[in-house]
Amino acid sequence: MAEAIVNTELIQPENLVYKRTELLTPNALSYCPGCGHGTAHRIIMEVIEEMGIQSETIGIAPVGCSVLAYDFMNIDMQQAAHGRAPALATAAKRLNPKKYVFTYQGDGDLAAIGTAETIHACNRGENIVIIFINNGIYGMTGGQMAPTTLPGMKSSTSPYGRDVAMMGNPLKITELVAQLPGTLYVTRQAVHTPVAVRKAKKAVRKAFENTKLNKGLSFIEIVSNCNSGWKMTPRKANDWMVENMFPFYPLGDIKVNE
Amino acid sequence: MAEAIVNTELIQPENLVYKRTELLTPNALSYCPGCGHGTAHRIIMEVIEEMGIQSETIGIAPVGCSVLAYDFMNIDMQQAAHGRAPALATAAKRLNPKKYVFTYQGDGDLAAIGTAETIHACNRGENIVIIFINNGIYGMTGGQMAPTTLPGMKSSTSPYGRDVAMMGNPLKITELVAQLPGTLYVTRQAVHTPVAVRKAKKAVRKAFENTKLNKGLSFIEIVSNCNSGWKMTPRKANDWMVENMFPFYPLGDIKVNE
Amino acid sequence: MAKMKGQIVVDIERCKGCEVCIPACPEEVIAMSKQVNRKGYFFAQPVNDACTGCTNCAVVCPDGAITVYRKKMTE
Amino acid sequence: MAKMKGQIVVDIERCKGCEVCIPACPEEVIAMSKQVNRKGYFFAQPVNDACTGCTNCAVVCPDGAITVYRKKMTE
Amino acid sequence: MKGNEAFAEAAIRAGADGYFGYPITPQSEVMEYLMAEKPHERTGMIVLQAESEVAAINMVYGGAATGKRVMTSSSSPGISLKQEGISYLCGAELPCLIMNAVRGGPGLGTIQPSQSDYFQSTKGGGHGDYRLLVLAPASVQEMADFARLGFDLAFKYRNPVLVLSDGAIGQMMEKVYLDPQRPRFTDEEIKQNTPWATTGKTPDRERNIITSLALESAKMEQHNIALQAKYRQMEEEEVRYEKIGCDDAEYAFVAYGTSSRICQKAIQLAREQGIKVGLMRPITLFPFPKKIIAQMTSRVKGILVVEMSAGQMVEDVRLAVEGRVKVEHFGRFGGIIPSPVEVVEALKKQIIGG
Amino acid sequence: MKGNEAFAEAAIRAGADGYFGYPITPQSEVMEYLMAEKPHERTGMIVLQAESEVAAINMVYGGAATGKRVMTSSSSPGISLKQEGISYLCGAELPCLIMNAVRGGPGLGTIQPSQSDYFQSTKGGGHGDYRLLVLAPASVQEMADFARLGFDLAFKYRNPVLVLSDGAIGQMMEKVYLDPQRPRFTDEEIKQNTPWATTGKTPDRERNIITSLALESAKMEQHNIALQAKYRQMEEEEVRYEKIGCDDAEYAFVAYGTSSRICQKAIQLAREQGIKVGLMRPITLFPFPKKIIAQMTSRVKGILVVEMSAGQMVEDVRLAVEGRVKVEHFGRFGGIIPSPVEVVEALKKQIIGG
Amino acid sequence: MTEEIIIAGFGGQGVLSMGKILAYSGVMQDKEVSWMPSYGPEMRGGTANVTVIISDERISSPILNAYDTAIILNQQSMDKFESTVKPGGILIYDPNGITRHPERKDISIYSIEAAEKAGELGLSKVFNMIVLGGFLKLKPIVSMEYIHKGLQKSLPARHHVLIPENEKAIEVGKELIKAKQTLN
Amino acid sequence: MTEEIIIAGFGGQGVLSMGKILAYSGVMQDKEVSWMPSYGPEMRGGTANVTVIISDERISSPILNAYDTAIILNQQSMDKFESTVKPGGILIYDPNGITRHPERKDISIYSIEAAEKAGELGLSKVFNMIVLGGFLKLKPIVSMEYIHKGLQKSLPARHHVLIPENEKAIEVGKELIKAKQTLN
Ligand SMILES: Cc1ncc(C[n+]2csc(CCOP(=O)(O)OP(=O)(O)O)c2C)c(N)n1
Ligand SMILES: Cc1ncc(C[n+]2csc(CCOP(=O)(O)OP(=O)(O)O)c2C)c(N)n1
Ligand code: SF4
Ligand code: SF4
Ligand code: SF4
Ligand code: SF4
Ligand code: SF4
Ligand code: SF4
Ligand SMILES: [Mg+2]
Ligand SMILES: [Mg+2]
Repeated sequence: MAEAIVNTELIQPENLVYKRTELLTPNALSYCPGCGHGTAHRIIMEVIEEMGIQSETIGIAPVGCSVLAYDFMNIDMQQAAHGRAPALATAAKRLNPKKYVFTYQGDGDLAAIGTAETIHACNRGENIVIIFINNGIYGMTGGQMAPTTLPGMKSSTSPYGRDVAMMGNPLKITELVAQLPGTLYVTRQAVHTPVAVRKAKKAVRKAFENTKLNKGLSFIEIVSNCNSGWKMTPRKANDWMVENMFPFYPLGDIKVNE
Repeated sequence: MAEAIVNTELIQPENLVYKRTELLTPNALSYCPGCGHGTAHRIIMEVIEEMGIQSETIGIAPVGCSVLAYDFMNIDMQQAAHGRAPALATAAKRLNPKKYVFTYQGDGDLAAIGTAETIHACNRGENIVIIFINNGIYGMTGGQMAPTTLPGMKSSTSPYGRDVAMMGNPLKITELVAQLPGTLYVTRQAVHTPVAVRKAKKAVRKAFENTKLNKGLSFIEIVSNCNSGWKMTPRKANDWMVENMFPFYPLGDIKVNE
Repeated sequence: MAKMKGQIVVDIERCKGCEVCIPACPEEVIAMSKQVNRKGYFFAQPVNDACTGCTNCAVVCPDGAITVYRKKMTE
Repeated sequence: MAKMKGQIVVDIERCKGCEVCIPACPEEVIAMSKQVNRKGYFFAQPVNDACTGCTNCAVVCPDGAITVYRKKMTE
Repeated sequence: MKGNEAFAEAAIRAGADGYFGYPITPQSEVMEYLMAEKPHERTGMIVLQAESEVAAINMVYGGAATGKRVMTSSSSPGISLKQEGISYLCGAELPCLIMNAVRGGPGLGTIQPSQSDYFQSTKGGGHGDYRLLVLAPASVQEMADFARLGFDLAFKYRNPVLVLSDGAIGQMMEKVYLDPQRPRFTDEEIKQNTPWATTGKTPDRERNIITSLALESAKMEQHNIALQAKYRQMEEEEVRYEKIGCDDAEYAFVAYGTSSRICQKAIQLAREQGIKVGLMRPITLFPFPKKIIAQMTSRVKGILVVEMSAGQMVEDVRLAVEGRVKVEHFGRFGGIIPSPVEVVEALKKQIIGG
Repeated sequence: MKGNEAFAEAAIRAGADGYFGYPITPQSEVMEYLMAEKPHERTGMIVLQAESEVAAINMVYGGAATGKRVMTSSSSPGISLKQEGISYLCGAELPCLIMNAVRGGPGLGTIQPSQSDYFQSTKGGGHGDYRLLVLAPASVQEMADFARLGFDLAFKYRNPVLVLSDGAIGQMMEKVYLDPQRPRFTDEEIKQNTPWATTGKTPDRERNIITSLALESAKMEQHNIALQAKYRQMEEEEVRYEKIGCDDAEYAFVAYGTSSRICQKAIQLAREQGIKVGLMRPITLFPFPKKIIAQMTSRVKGILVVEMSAGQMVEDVRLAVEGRVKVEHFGRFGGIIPSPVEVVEALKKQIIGG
Repeated sequence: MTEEIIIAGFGGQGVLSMGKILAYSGVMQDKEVSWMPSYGPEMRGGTANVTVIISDERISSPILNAYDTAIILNQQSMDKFESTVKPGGILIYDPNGITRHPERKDISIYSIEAAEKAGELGLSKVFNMIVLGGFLKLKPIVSMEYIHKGLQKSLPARHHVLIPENEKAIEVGKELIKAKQTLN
Repeated sequence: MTEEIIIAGFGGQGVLSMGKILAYSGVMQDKEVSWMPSYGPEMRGGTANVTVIISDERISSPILNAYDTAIILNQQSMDKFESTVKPGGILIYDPNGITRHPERKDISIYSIEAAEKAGELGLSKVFNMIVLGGFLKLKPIVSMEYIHKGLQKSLPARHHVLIPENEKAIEVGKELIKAKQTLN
């Protein structure tokens, strides 16, 4: 490993092509190194910045590793009880019909305790955006099994691997909500490679545009890693995700209505 | 209308071809005249009688018009909190793996407040039977809108008809649970005509046989009337149901695994 | 040819007069009484002898108020 | 032919040494430092001048630690 | 007008922005009335039937967080389900109006009126050191009045206000005077009155955050100290009560809501028998009028606390009285309303004779 | 062994049939420990991670209704969600074991230890007149002991038993003696011990019904009267407490759980300074040792109630003392544990000097 | 003036709405009123009763042990409420469906064969108004003018066409009521 | 004998497990012990500390204001805990990463360059055992025999192969510790 090589000549304002959006606060993210939460945060904030809707946006993050999202996203934010973000969003949006309202939820949050709120907000077709970070585990509380934990996958509450006969099947809630007439746009994305990030960002943009055009509910699953919960290095976690999570949770659009 | 005409000669034990099952208690049903709950109760009890499993069966009925099911079904029964019957059933069955456990739930119960419990019991594939009486309304509490209330249908909380834009779409939860790998047998039945009753009873029988063979979860929706909630005579209610409910909730098997 | 003769017995106090049994009967055997029972309901009753004992009425009766008898009649 | 010359700047204190940027770089520009930052993490740094300023590394960095500069060079 | 309907109508007129509820007897009329009134057309108010009580209380949270006047109502089992949400609302200091039409518990119980949710309401049914401001209406008029007062107090303190009603008051019809329509908050007013609300971060201010989380204990303790100070302020400024026939009283009933109405009749009956008894009716259950009750002990010889419960408010009365005079509890429960005659008998037996 | 693990292991050994829970800090170790132990293989015990706390408590209901020894555990917000279920369990008179590892509230609060769920636990966080039997462990040993005792009392009274722990006791490791494995109930024993259980209606008995519903108020009142009689019996038979250094004490601390441990050290410190102070530690919070505390007032000059809350148990102490001696509250909250030195200072300032 | 009334019968007999019309009429005449149903847990069937108080003064308890007037429309209600009429008070009942007639000697007892008459005249829907008419004959505490207003207020607008029929029924009831025993 | 110890440092430094091994060893030697972590809200990073009490008597409070020994592994912990050592007590610290050295005069202060040594010897994984060794040199409250048992108890079976490495690290630590200031 050599020393850093820097061509200082290039570092000029006019050459700047990428920098961290101002819509992220300067606070250091509380996530583990390599955790996809950070990237997901960033693309959402970039979209809000690009659309110029900071002053029109209300974000809602429930409990989970991203409970502190309000420390990082430089917008007005509500911290929700575990699983209930779609209920908050429903009211916030209906009472403030001109605002953009989005939720940012983990898989434990959205697909376990929050199942009813998720299904019913989707079924009502609230004009909101739901961002769903599926890392197959309860990250925040120390790596317990989530509804989306893969068969055979180890977690602190499935220490010998998820036994489907005892613990049930992983729940593909995204496919479920795509069945509901209330959802307009349902897609599954990832943020582990540059290509994936750019696609995911496009999806987020489309979702917020849907809100703008009053079209209805957009649901974006982001399959992500939880390297701490999975007990892997971040790079290994991403590889494992590609090999194991993606076959079960295939990326791509699931429903695109107009 | 003439007087009753009775051929007393025929009334002999050896000629008996149909009588109310002993597995219904002698108590008068608390349901409104013509309410499908009574028929649904009867066919379940007939199946339990025919299978000879009275002493092996635990029934669970939550709140709803059928909260008093335990007054009518002559089996051991648990009264559940609103929406939670599948949770009770999960534990009752797992702790008593040789018993037959079934829930008997209304549409408000199963598809609104109980959404999470329904989805997750189905997803875990508990070896139980779920009987779901869909009458498109909250009967017990006085005819409020249910998740399954049809578009445009009037109820005490949708007095001008269900406005889908405001109140969301009716939820076809039966189709949803059929998507889950945990469900084995999912069917939609009715009890308004002799043919329908006989079919529904076969479905119930099949469901309990599935439990017996340890095959997994059976989910039987029975589309039924709530003549009081719909504010119609029982016969009109049945006609209305055929005309309006069945097109939206088509009868028949939705999923039949082996 | 063997013909089925049937007879229904309505448990008058159990009947709630819902009339659901009436359209279920292929032989138009059932009609409602003019009197009410102790709970104030008009009740179902067989009004002719066309009954074949098919049990249709009984299986649709929500209150299980109908008992059915049937006998094979040889003509 | 116009060639793109790029340069990344890593915010050393923001970097958590996750190494996710390394496989993202098509030009193998990035490697980890031998020193640690104030939080104890090894940090990413550009180790050659092959950068084209494609921004790949920056878009995958969870901590937004990378700024990218790019200039069209005419040969 | 029924009590429940008066509450609903008064809420519209108080400028409510949103109602989120789930049906349960004996208060479903609130949502039914609202739906029939099309408040969306009348004032722009949103009325939504939620998928559950849990969703409803969290909708209230989401709406209140944007500075709106939002409300919900339910009855005992549904209110129990809302306890986490209520604790969150208190923790995040969000104003809102909650009505509980108490029915007989525990469990599914009965739909008949009861007062057995006093502890839950006043001491905190949810987790943590929080208090609701609890108003106990005793008439249809108060059902209406407390909808408006409730909203105003909620915003004054950034705290949920609970209207602790019951099936009897909710189902009862009495003459009622309704205040004229008050306009809903404008966006401008919301920015002004509730600068903390999440209305979208504009360049002129920092982002607003609604949360009840404090990772560090020291911060959490500071937050709790601030909350406690607020509750002390309520105790200073918001105690409400009514005294009836207390001037010459040798004995006193303490009762709220439906029981207090029964006690009023009991006073008439008792006085016909020459027993000088008065009534102290707490209107705010938290803050509890403990000072007033403490003062009463210098005059009355004994206090009968009449509640439709196994004895809950009696503890607060005893805490106020500190053993100086006899305090006894008389209650019927499980949905039974005591009759005026019974109450007089209890007074004679438990206090005068006892 | 950590307190939470000791609780889990002791539950297995007490013959538990089922655990139903949902992760929440600081008690997720209970389920994690159980899952790692494969109790299904060890004893046949079922351990299931539910989809939510609401599902978990209702699983407990469904399991308890079949006469099994079932349990759940959670922490404050999760326990709030269980309030409806807890009220149902009490109403239907089902035995079960619930553990709350209390953390600082209200709302999401903090995961640090707290004692601010005392009211919720002892007065009823859910609706209706019910009581939990509440055991407050102060050591890892008691975490283990109360798992077994809790089950036994639950079955004795057909009532849920709550073990009111906190993050400190749950995370702490101490030496612990574990009882040997007790077999799970056999089907025969269940028929014998819990003839009310829904185990399938056999010809030799009427059907069994588990319900908390009574449509008629008169029946509901009878049911409530029976429940109250049961709670009175608990007050007669189950009061548990520990007194430390009270024989010669001029002052007393009253404290439970973690605070009581702090007070023990504070006693040492105070006595080094010549202050004769003792500790009264309620072990059962309901039934509360009110008689014992009432008796103490004949000897001590003042009582300092030390709680990690803004003052909750202090009300029960005051109700017992009825103004005879000074009772003050000292608390740290929001997740902060008071230090022994602080407690001694508070005693000097609020009681001795005050 | 304070009049404390209990009206009791089957769920379907219009007991609650009879009370409601009386109460609304009282309000129209600027009186204090209280209408307090004992609502049953079951939606349909079963008995229903309502306490109506009309007074010139503020009303204390909406729930009472004893009534000035009891209007009784089935046997169960007779069993429950006969004894609650204040000495000197009034009991009105429809003998249809009554198997045990009232026995008290210290009250005035009136019968009104409203069910029968309603059937005869095709007024089944306003059976309860016939009974109300009987009561108003004895206790004209609200005038017909205010009853009209009360009907307007308590009936939904689409039923206002039925007001004349209701009023007619009241008149019928006034004719129909018969003293069984009066105290003077 | 009662020894009240605080061990404090970064989350990743093995602070909690050092305490745990000490506590388990105490149990093995039939002492009363208490191990009380101050667990942070964040899963990773941040500071961690644990109070370990080893005693011949029943332990009162597992949470203390003052300690016989403080083992300090980062600057934040130094700032927080230097003042909590009882007069006459001991403070042990690893100077690596410490910018402000301890200043108290009424306690004994020892330094142990464990991080550096661990790097040198390739013992980074058992850095915390080196520190523990230093402590045990000064306060041999548990014997090596019981430390061995404690390691067996607190390490999962699959890590038992590492016990010799752990023990070696302890020995290294015993050598490494250096008095900065002692009170006699
Ligand atoms: C009512 C309630 N139950 C449980 C918890 C504990 N809890 C906090 S976050 C969480 C799940 C986190 O998992 P997930 O939603 O997948 O988010 P992640 O951390 O993986 O991003 C749980 C169980 C809580 N805070 N509140
Ligand atoms: C927690 C809770 N919320 C609400 C209720 C009131 N409630 C009882 S049954 C019911 C719904 C009944 O509708 P459904 O499940 O469709 O059954 P049906 O009566 O139509 O057969 C409701 C809302 C309750 N008992 N508990
Ligand atoms: S625990 Fe998992 S989800 Fe949470 S921050 Fe760490 S890697 Fe991300
Ligand atoms: S209300 Fe409806 S569902 Fe209930 S018993 Fe009557 S008809 Fe049946
Ligand atoms: S048995 Fe058949 S034929 Fe006879 S009455 Fe019934 S339906 Fe008619
Ligand atoms: S279906 Fe049954 S209840 Fe209905 S009218 Fe016929 S016999 Fe009577
Ligand atoms: S900008 Fe592109 S080429 Fe340059 S370092 Fe980043 S990934 Fe490599
Ligand atoms: S991706 Fe970002 S945080 Fe990770 S090593 Fe690269 S620069 Fe550092
Ligand atoms: Mg997750
Ligand atoms: Mg229904």
